[in-house]
Amino acid sequence: MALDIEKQLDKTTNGSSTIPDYTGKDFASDQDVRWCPGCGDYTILKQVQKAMPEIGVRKEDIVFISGIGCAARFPYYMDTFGMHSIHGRAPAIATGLKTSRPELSVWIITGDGDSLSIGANHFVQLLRRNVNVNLLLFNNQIYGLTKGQYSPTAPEGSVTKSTPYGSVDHPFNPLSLSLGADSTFVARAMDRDPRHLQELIQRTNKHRGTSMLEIYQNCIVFNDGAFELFTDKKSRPRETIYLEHGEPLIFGKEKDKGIRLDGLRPEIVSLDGEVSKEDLWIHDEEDQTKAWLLSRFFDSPENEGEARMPRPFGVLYAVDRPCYEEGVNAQIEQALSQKGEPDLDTLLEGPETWVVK
Amino acid sequence: MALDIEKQLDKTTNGSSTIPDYTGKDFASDQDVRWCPGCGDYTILKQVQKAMPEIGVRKEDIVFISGIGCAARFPYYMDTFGMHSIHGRAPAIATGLKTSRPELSVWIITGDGDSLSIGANHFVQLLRRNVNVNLLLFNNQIYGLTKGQYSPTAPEGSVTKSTPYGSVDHPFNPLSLSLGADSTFVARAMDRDPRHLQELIQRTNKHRGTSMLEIYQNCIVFNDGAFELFTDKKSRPRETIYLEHGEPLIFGKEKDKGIRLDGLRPEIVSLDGEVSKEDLWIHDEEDQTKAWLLSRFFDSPENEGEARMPRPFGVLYAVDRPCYEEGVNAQIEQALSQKGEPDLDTLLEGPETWVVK
Amino acid sequence: MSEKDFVREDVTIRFAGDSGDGMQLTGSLFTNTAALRGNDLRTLPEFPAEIRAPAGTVPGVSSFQLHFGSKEILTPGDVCDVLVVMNSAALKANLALLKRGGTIIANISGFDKRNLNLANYEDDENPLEDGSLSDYHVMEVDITKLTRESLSDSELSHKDIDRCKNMFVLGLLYWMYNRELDSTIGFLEKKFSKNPEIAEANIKVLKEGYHYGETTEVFTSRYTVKEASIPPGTYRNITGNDATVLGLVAASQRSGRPLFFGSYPITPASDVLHGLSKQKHFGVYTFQAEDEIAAVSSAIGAAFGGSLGVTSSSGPGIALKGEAIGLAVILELPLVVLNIQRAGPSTGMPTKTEQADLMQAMYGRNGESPVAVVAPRSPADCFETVFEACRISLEHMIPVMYLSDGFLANGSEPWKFPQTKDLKKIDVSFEPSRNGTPEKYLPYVRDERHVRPWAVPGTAGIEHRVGGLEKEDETGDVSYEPDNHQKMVKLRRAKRDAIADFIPLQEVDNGHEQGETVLVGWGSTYGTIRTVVHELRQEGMDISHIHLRYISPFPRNLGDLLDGFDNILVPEINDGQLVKLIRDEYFVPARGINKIKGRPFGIEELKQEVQEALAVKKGTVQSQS
Amino acid sequence: MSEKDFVREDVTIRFAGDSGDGMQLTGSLFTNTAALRGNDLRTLPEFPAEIRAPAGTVPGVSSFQLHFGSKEILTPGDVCDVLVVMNSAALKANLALLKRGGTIIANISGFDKRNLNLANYEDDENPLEDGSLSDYHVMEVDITKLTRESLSDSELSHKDIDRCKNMFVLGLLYWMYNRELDSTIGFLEKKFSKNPEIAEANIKVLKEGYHYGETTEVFTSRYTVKEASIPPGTYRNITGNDATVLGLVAASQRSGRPLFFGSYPITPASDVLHGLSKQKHFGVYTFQAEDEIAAVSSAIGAAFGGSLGVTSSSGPGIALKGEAIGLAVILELPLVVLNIQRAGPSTGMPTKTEQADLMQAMYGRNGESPVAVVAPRSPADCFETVFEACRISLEHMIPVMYLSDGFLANGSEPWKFPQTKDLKKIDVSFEPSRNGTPEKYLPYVRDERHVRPWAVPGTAGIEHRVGGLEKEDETGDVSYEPDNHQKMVKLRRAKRDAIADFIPLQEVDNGHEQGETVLVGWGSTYGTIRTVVHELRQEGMDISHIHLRYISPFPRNLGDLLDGFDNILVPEINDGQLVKLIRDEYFVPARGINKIKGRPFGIEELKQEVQEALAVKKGTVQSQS
Ligand SMILES: Cc1ncc(C[n+]2csc(CCOP(=O)(O)OP(=O)(O)O)c2C)c(N)n1
Ligand SMILES: Cc1ncc(C[n+]2csc(CCOP(=O)(O)OP(=O)(O)O)c2C)c(N)n1
Ligand code: SF4
Ligand code: SF4
Ligand SMILES: [Mg+2]
Ligand SMILES: [Mg+2]
Repeated sequence: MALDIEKQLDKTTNGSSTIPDYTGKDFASDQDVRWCPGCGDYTILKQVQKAMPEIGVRKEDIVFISGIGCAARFPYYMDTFGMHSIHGRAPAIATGLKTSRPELSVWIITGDGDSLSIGANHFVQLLRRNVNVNLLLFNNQIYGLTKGQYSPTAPEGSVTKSTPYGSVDHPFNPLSLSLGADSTFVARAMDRDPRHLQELIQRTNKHRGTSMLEIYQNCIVFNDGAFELFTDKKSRPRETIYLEHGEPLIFGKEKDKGIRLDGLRPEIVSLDGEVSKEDLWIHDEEDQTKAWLLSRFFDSPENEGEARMPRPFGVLYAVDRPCYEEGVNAQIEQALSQKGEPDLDTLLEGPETWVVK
Repeated sequence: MALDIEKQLDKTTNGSSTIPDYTGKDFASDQDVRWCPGCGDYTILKQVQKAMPEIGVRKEDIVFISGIGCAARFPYYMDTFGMHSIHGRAPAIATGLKTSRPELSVWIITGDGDSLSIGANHFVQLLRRNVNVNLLLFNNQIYGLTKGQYSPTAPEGSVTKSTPYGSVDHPFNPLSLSLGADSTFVARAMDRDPRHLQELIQRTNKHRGTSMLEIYQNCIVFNDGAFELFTDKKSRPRETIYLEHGEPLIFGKEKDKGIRLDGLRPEIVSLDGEVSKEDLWIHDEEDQTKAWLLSRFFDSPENEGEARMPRPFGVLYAVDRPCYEEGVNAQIEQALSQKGEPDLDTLLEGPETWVVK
Repeated sequence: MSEKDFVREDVTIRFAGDSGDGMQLTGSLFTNTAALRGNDLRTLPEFPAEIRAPAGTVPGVSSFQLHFGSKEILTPGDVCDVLVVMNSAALKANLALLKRGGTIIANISGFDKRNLNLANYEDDENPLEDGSLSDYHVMEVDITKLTRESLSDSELSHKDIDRCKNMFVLGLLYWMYNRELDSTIGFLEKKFSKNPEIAEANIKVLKEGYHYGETTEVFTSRYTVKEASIPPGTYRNITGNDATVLGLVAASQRSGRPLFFGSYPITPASDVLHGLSKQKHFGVYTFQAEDEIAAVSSAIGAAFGGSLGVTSSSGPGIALKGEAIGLAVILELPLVVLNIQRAGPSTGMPTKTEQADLMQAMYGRNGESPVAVVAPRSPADCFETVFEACRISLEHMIPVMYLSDGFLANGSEPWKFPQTKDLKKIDVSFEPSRNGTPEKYLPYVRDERHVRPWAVPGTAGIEHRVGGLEKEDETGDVSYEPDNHQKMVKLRRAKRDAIADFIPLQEVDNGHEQGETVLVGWGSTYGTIRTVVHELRQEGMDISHIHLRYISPFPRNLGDLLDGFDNILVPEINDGQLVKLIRDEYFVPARGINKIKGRPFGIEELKQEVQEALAVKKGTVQSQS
Repeated sequence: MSEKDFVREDVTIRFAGDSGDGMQLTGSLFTNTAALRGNDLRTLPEFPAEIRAPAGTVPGVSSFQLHFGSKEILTPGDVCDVLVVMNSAALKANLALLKRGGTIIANISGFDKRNLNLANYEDDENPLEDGSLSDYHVMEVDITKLTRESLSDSELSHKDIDRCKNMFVLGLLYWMYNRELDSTIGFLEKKFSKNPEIAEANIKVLKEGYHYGETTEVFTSRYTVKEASIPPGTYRNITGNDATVLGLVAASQRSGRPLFFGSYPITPASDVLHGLSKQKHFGVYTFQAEDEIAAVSSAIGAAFGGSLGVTSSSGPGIALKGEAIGLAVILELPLVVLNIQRAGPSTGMPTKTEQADLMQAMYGRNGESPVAVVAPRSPADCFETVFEACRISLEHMIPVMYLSDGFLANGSEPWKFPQTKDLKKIDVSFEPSRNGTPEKYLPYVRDERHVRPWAVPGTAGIEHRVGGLEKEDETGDVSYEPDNHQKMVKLRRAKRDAIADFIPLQEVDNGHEQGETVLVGWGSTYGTIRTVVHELRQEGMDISHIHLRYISPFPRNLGDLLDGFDNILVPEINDGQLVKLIRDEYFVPARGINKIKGRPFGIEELKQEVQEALAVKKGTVQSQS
């Protein structure tokens, strides 16, 4: 019956079933974008708009759903269907939509507060159910829209409007939390590396199941420079590592550093001939234990010392698992084939009746 | 100021500060216990009552807080302070109480629906904040109180009142979720092994920070035998493994099986002399990676084949990390010492005043 | 032997025993027989509180009450004429519900020491012996023993043999009330077709019970309850929650919108989730969400996609949905919210009934967020009322709150179920696709009913964004413009109020269109109020009965109707809620009659309250304070 | 040169510029100077919507309105006499708020091509040149240029130099309104004591501005606003949210209960969290929870432990707290819930004000769950009102809803702040420990006010369990007993109603105790209603003003007061809510006057509405429908 909506939609006007060849511009809505000048959200918006023509779906079959926050304004700027819903609930709304309309391409746009504070329950449930939607988590380690309170991803000691003495909460590690929730796709990108971001948006879209892409996003007004260590030209080579499936873990300005596994313990080695690439940790997107270890490359920037692991970017984990909406729709089909065309009259009549004359 | 409540409490009647020597009975309230005959909750209640005299805290300084569910009736049966609150919110209520009254011993009693469905957000936030409370999660893989709907820990395909065609959700792995939420104490016990349960309740209490103890609990009416594989005398030796810090991972009827780590891959080996205990995986409660691997010993009972890992019981993970309420109270003390005794009049006067004559 | 035969207009029998004694089955079998015989009837099961208590104890008692008669039957009966108790706990738990002079049929083997202790009787206190039942007509039968004897030469296990006890009671009662055994025998043969010896045993015991009545001296009187004059047709028995399930499926079928049902279990609403999850072949989606917020949110998501989005819960769960319902209000999407009410506040008394969530339904959201509110009056009426809820929601693009309660949810009555063809067609149409049109699509342009189009994803050329921020009239773009906000607030209310033109005018259920006194009720109090008004009118009182299904908006003519009466009394199972809405809306001195005991009004109880209320001079109590 | 000097009773100045132009500071400095000079005043800042929009654009405009005078000043003024615009966007955004014939002081360098484009003026459209401002008195000043010139020989960076622009305007206005510069100079010296050259520069420009007024021909008139007759005493300026913070700290101090504040940020309530988080040395706990449900739950947990538990939010967040508030109701624990209202429904217009959450406060929970409701009338009154909320909650063991709004939250007024010793003592005492006493402790035994004891953990001998299930009277044990439930429902309500004996009787704010017409208001409409009634009375109308702080329960004498008037009009910034409560409670034909535009009533606007309402014959509009 899900499809029956499709049937009712007069698709004829679309002409042939081929997808129009869109450009990024076709996905820009008529609303002027209202983020602070210099906000990281702009680049992300640009990359998502750029990505849309690639995914091979008609505009009208794409839906962006967000909660509340600066990030959550996103849908207004996409010329697709969209809902700027309420704080934290986008995953639940998306689950209802995707389950009943599996043919749609559904995207969730959320912030670190929206998804890891008020919405954390729906967030983990979505991941566990593995509904086939794409979730872009704009992590700026702050509540932007409400003008600068610390968020669940803000490092301990963050001094913000609501924590003049510094925050005392231990923050979430969003990727570890996702793995703990049995996520099937866990990845990380950043606003300041648009090329790589573009690549990951494509990967995110391709994955069947809930794709969780964390995007480091700079809030220039309330938390400027939160990710400078990873975005700044100088520190970046040492502090970041880009993951490629099947490739060894190598980083550093001269690509002269590698990561090796000594039992369960990852260690940084210098590729000075002593150690060869073969000895290095080969990235395997399907190895959950390795993904877990990578998610723990999370030392706070302050923590100095050469042992410090670089922050991983790219796809940490990607495996295939049945999607929630597939299971549900399969049961409906199955019930139909078993019980045959439903007859309302039989249902109303029920198991036992009697006649009064 | 937290302590100031203490001051106001007329403790003199307690006589000396020594703790009366209680017995388990002293902790049984006057309410008749109202669980189904044969419910696993009875043994857990008995063990908790038995544990109380050991923890060295006065009755009046102990508080049990629960949400809603069969498990959540628990506080009514403890002759301590208690609150049977609302569904899923116990962790938040406990956080408010413990933060403002750090001297109290606070226990959270919750079910798999209460903590991993409606309360999952508060659950993960509690773990991340590491509030120093003890959380006992009665996992029966079902909603008992509402008469048998599947829960977020119910295996895929569970046929229940709400899933006549079998559930399609992939369930949570509560221990993995806890680790993903940066929990500092993760352990598992079962109703059918009271001795071990008693031991773990003690460990749970001793740990500083949020102690997450999952207890497999049999719901005899709506989900009988869910954990039979681990509790049944015959299958138990093969299907369970008891963890001891510093000890090798050994199990089996004749203690003839061990677990060895081949790189990141755990494998079962038989201790037929070929392999010696030294080669085995030595349990280390402080090794998060190992804890993660252990939490993944989670194959569904159906999954046969000798490679199947036994289900671990005991403390998987226990590390020390500052507690939320300590940090908060430290800031208050600090502010006091910095700003000195607060003066309301100065506060009311504010930065700038003028006089009207 | 000589036996007297009496005719009774109506009889109430209460079957009570341990959860294991099969009283629910016994009750429903008698119910079917009575129904087949053409009696009108109402039933109400009472299960032990949520979790199963130890066998033999008072909390473990399960009961089933049946009220049947040759006249119109509208309630399960306040008190019963016959109380069947399978053990002493059952007696203790139910004696208060037996009318003075009523009959007790006691299974004496349920009154041995063990059972008396389990039921917390003092040592060597035995109600059957200490004369404490002298006001009643007690009939002691050793049902357990007699059952065993009658099956002495059977192969069955003791457990299986004892399981037949309830058939003995049933047989006995069939004799007392002159009933045939055939339908029950037929049922047993069908049910146990797999193992005939069980069927046989049950049937044997059933007959033994019947003959026991015939042959023993103990039972000297029999009663006949003639058939009632019920409109001819085909009937079935149905509970409120089952009728709700059917109504939702029917609305989905008649509107052509797939039903998406997002819910989180809660007493007494869970059975709706259970019932719908069996209807997958009707294309019904049931989503057991992680909580009530996700439940309602998923329904909103599905509604955005073009499905009939429904969510259900009870009081505390509805409280959690408030924010999201507000979203549906401003999005102007269809959404049906079922509240199977229970006694509050907070967790309250989950297994007890109450009508105290009306104000929450009306006002339990931030800002001005008008919704429609409807309420069913009887178990069978749940079907039509929930169907109406769906119709209003789909045709007017607005959230509708449906207020049932625990009493309706589990109660049952005969239902002359409709044919599909007799059901209204719910007409919904989607905004068509519009390619090539250059001008901006306007999702918030309205028709004459102030209703906006349903513009669903997948439709080319009408891509648009909706959200919780105030929107500009017509374009739906975000707007903070002062006059626009006022306009939108008024429009959303006008849309709700306009529904009044698409619902029937209010009828007076019983009595004249105007007169001295009117009782205005809503929801599950229908049967009681109707009976009371009926009786008071027979006693010559000038009193009428108005019962509301549509509470928001009220039917157009309600104000005029109310103006026609000197006394307006509003009986509710709460502390006064509908009465507030009426006083405010129509500025009439309506007065409340309120019971808040977690159970329906008793007929005598309400009758008295009405008489007392009328004794008081109106003016003096105009202020509710 | 010749200049005219006029005396004005009151003046409203609106400072508008880009977020970067420092208009908020400029405004508050003028405010302080005016205050020191003894004027009465009210201010209202208007920030751009939540996030910072591009510089020079209309959404990026930030304004500050100051209304000061020699008479009683109760509102920030509907329209302004003088509008300062630092750029063309500021003009576009604010012109509508300037009264016809008013003065515009325009920084012409803010009207160059770039700025005009940013403000979305048509190409080569320039309001300063196209005569579109002919109705106003426009004064063009090249503030940027003049500022740079005056600092031509300074070492400062261009950025720092341009930052001084606002001081030029301030100086100019000080000249226009005959003000001394000293307090501002003092402030600048203090603020920039670290880098004197900045201080110097600002002061230099400030003086330049003043002299510019003196020397140029452009400005020919000056105005004097004499000091108002304000009760003598020491004053400070304060916003509603700041006053709320102070009131909470004061209540904590006067009750000896540590303040535990659990909250989740939301506009416009966040500043209360920010303010309290700075008060740790008062033993204040601030907990930024994961959501509103955790926030209120944590406060309940703290209250169970003996703290003053407070939670705050705005409409949508309050909707989420409903279930937990119900728990506090049945637990009978103290809990203060702050709702800094904003325009709804749903997310609505977060930065706009509204009074539409009153019904939610009264009824936004399942079951019968009575709470107390109070509302402040002015920024300074937030202090006393929130103090009262805490007192009632602690002394009566009941949740109290406090309804402020965005208009009060950010608005400011002079406050004759109290001394600690003048503050009421809030008396709370805990149940004492009771060791050795054998008999069961009864946590739900009540005193004559129906209030139960506060029995906190750590107290020996009174260990007990509380919960959300209905509880037996006195023992607090779980009970499903019908009569007990009714008794408890009535008791919880009686406890709420009894609060009326512990609050002041209602006073008539202005006008006679009885007469033709009364305006009944609540919350932030106070200033407007008072001004309107004042003016109408001067025009000879028989009209009075009653303003409620206590809405649930109402003051004991409110009903009698209302009976003394023929017309009862209830102005609210909503679609009619208090009016419903009054019609229901007192059965009087109260009528609503409602604006729902996300901003306060204008004085003229309300005046008209009142006159129109009175023109209509009463009877004809008794029905609200
Ligand atoms: C129910 C509810 N609670 C609180 C708010 C206020 N609020 C809006 S956005 C937000 C947090 C935004 O942080 P984040 O999700 O990180 O998004 P960002 O603005 O940083 O992009 C909050 C607390 C709200 N709108 N609704
Ligand atoms: C807000 C709310 N939603 C739903 C319910 C109904 N309810 C009570 S307990 C429960 C789930 C119980 O399952 P679990 O937490 O596993 O406890 P168990 O009964 O299995 O011990 C539900 C759904 C409720 N009481 N309150
Ligand atoms: S506040 Fe921060 S996150 Fe929000 S728009 Fe501005 S820069 Fe971006
Ligand atoms: S329903 Fe299950 S969990 Fe609940 S009391 Fe009965 S056996 Fe225990
Ligand atoms: Mg953020
Ligand atoms: Mg459970």
